[in-house]
Amino acid sequence: MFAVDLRHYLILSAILFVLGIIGILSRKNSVGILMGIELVMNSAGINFVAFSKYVASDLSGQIFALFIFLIAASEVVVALAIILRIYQNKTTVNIEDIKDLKC
Amino acid sequence: MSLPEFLKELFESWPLLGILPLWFYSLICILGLLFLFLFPFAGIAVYIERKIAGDIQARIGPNVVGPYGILQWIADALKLLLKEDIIPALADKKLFILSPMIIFLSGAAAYAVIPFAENVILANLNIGIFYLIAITSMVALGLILGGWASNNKWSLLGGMRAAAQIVSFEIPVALCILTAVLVAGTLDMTQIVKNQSPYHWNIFHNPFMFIAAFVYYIAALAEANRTPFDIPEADSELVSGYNTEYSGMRFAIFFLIEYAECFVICAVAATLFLGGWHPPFIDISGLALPLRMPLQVMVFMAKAILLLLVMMWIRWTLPRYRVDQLMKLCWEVLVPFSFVCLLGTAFWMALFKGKGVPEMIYALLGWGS
Amino acid sequence: MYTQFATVLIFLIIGAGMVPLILLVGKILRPSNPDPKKLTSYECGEEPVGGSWVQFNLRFYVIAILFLIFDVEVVLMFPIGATFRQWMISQAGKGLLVFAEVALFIGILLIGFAYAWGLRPPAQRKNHKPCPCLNF
Amino acid sequence: MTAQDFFFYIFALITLLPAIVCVFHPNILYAGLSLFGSFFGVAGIYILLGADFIAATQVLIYVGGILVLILFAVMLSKDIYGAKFQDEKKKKIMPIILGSVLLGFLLKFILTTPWNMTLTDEAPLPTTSRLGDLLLTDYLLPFELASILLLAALIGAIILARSK
Repeated sequence: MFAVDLRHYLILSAILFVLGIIGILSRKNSVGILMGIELVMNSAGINFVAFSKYVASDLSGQIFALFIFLIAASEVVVALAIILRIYQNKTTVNIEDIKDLKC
Repeated sequence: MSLPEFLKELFESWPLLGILPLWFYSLICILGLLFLFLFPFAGIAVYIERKIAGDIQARIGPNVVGPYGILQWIADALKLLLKEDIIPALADKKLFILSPMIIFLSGAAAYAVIPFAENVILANLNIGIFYLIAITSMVALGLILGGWASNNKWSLLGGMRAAAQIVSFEIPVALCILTAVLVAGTLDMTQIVKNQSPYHWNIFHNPFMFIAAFVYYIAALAEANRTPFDIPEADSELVSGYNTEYSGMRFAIFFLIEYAECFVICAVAATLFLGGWHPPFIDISGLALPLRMPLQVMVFMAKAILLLLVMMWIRWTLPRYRVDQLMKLCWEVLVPFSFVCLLGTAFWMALFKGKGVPEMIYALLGWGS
Repeated sequence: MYTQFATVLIFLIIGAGMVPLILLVGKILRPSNPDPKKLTSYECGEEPVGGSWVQFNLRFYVIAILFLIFDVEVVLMFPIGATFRQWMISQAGKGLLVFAEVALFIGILLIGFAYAWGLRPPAQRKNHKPCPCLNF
Repeated sequence: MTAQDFFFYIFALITLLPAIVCVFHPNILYAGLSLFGSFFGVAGIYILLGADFIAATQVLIYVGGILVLILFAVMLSKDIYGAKFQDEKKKKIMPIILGSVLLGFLLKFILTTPWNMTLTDEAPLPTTSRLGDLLLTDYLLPFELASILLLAALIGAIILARSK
């Protein structure tokens, strides 16, 4: 049971993924939601690298992890720009108050 | 081979020391590096800096404690140790304590990959120089926390400015290191130095590398918040910026890390551009190991300390930059220059199939060294 | 590989443990008589005015954006930097092709950098020339 | 119970405990800070998986870049009159239930499907130069598209963030 193999890494990333989802659903502050998204991205990264080591022993998994960093960085940059732009107009980052589009 | 492995092999045959595990040797090496090299070096560097400052300003530096003031730094350390350590009431206690830890960690952990000599490197990582960039990028985090936690308008603005400065000067540093890696071909620090030789230093490999060395030195100077780029601690404006509220031993840690980081910059510059432990035009690789390694350490330290003296010389001669001049310098001068050097080096390597100017000259002259 | 990273791990643990150790030594040796006057935040002697969580504009944020984008670019370039020399020395013929790939990657990002550089705030285009993309 | 397994459990704890703090802590600044610990745990996991370059990238991009950005955003978006960071109490029961149901499904799939694992125990080889070869040959198109994505993100973010 203790010998660590692929399943242990998958369980770890599954827990991290679920924590990220809970973070996204339970946060009212939009920057907090972004932190939840980062946790989800990290869990996907762990999965890719774990598969790269245990299943296909070439490095394609690690290349995908590299591209996950790329996507996570550009996503955070744009998302935070939007959040700060909203903050400038409505001085709040609370997602409950940002419902102008709602009819 | 890293220092702990070298020591383990050395003491393998000894009766008592033979059974010690490898991590014990690395523990000893780390403690030795911290207590025998990092702390005394920071103290001596402070003393040398104050002596040089005195000399440049035509006055005598500290000369009261001990002959010629040599023990001045011990007196300073004790004074800071005995000073009261105030945590402001409104300050955020947890962050106030956490921020020096992060800064100290990122400053000290960079020493793990500095190649002092052939086998004298603490951790012979295959991603040596990239690990160093990753670890030193954590300082910005510590500064923001330090500025934010001490609940003081000056330290907050100082922390923000320092983080913005460090963050923006990290791009030229990373690009210039990338240029050096293009030429060196590996990320492993000892391998980078081994690829160079007494007759072929990376700085002369091609003209773009020559420019990249200077761009690296300037950008790294700014990243360590050294004058003429020390806006955050500008005494006149921001009352020493983010470490306004820190006093006593906590302030000493910020002080210690500034000098530790300065040495890391000089050591990396010496390794990447000035041929690590290879003396200029003198081939010492023929000597026996016990004689060759101390010599190599001396050569490496000579180069690093020479660069450090230049850094101190710059500090006491050049005036300070304004914030927008500083950002303009970074984003309008250093980053374009480092991009040009990167593309230029890549083109040079593609054109001459990786050979540098020295090799071509030696080929012309028929030395073939 | 694991032994080297074990040394790095020990270094990180000792580094993290060193600061509390130094502060503990300091706490034992030094006097500690906190009085309210000392604990107010330092404002060159005057009474501290208002909280310090002052709000400031976005110019620091634009710097952080530029940093993160170019940081990712540098990260993608490092593996290529590590093998560039092998490519140049071994397949002599394809050297320029590899250089073209790298130049394309960097060139596209230089367009973004040129955009960030050419960003003049409309109001002060003529006289005061702040650093354009960061309009300090 | 080799050293690797021992370190796996340590790094798993270093990853999960701060992640739990980040999800449930009312103060947004401490939540951001606990991400710092969780990213280091993930970097340790990458090292255990033999991906040394990815671990250093994780520290460089997440801790040195994204976390700095998040902390900037947290500090910039604070209410003006010195109000603390209190996140209003939003009842967290529903997300936790949903999360545990999702976790149950995931664990069932993980434990039941027969993974054809190749358990190799020789020391992992350095990966940086092999990554570079792959990027230049097999994954050239994604590599070139990456710069276009970065360009789009850069210009989009600057247009949004540049205060008129």
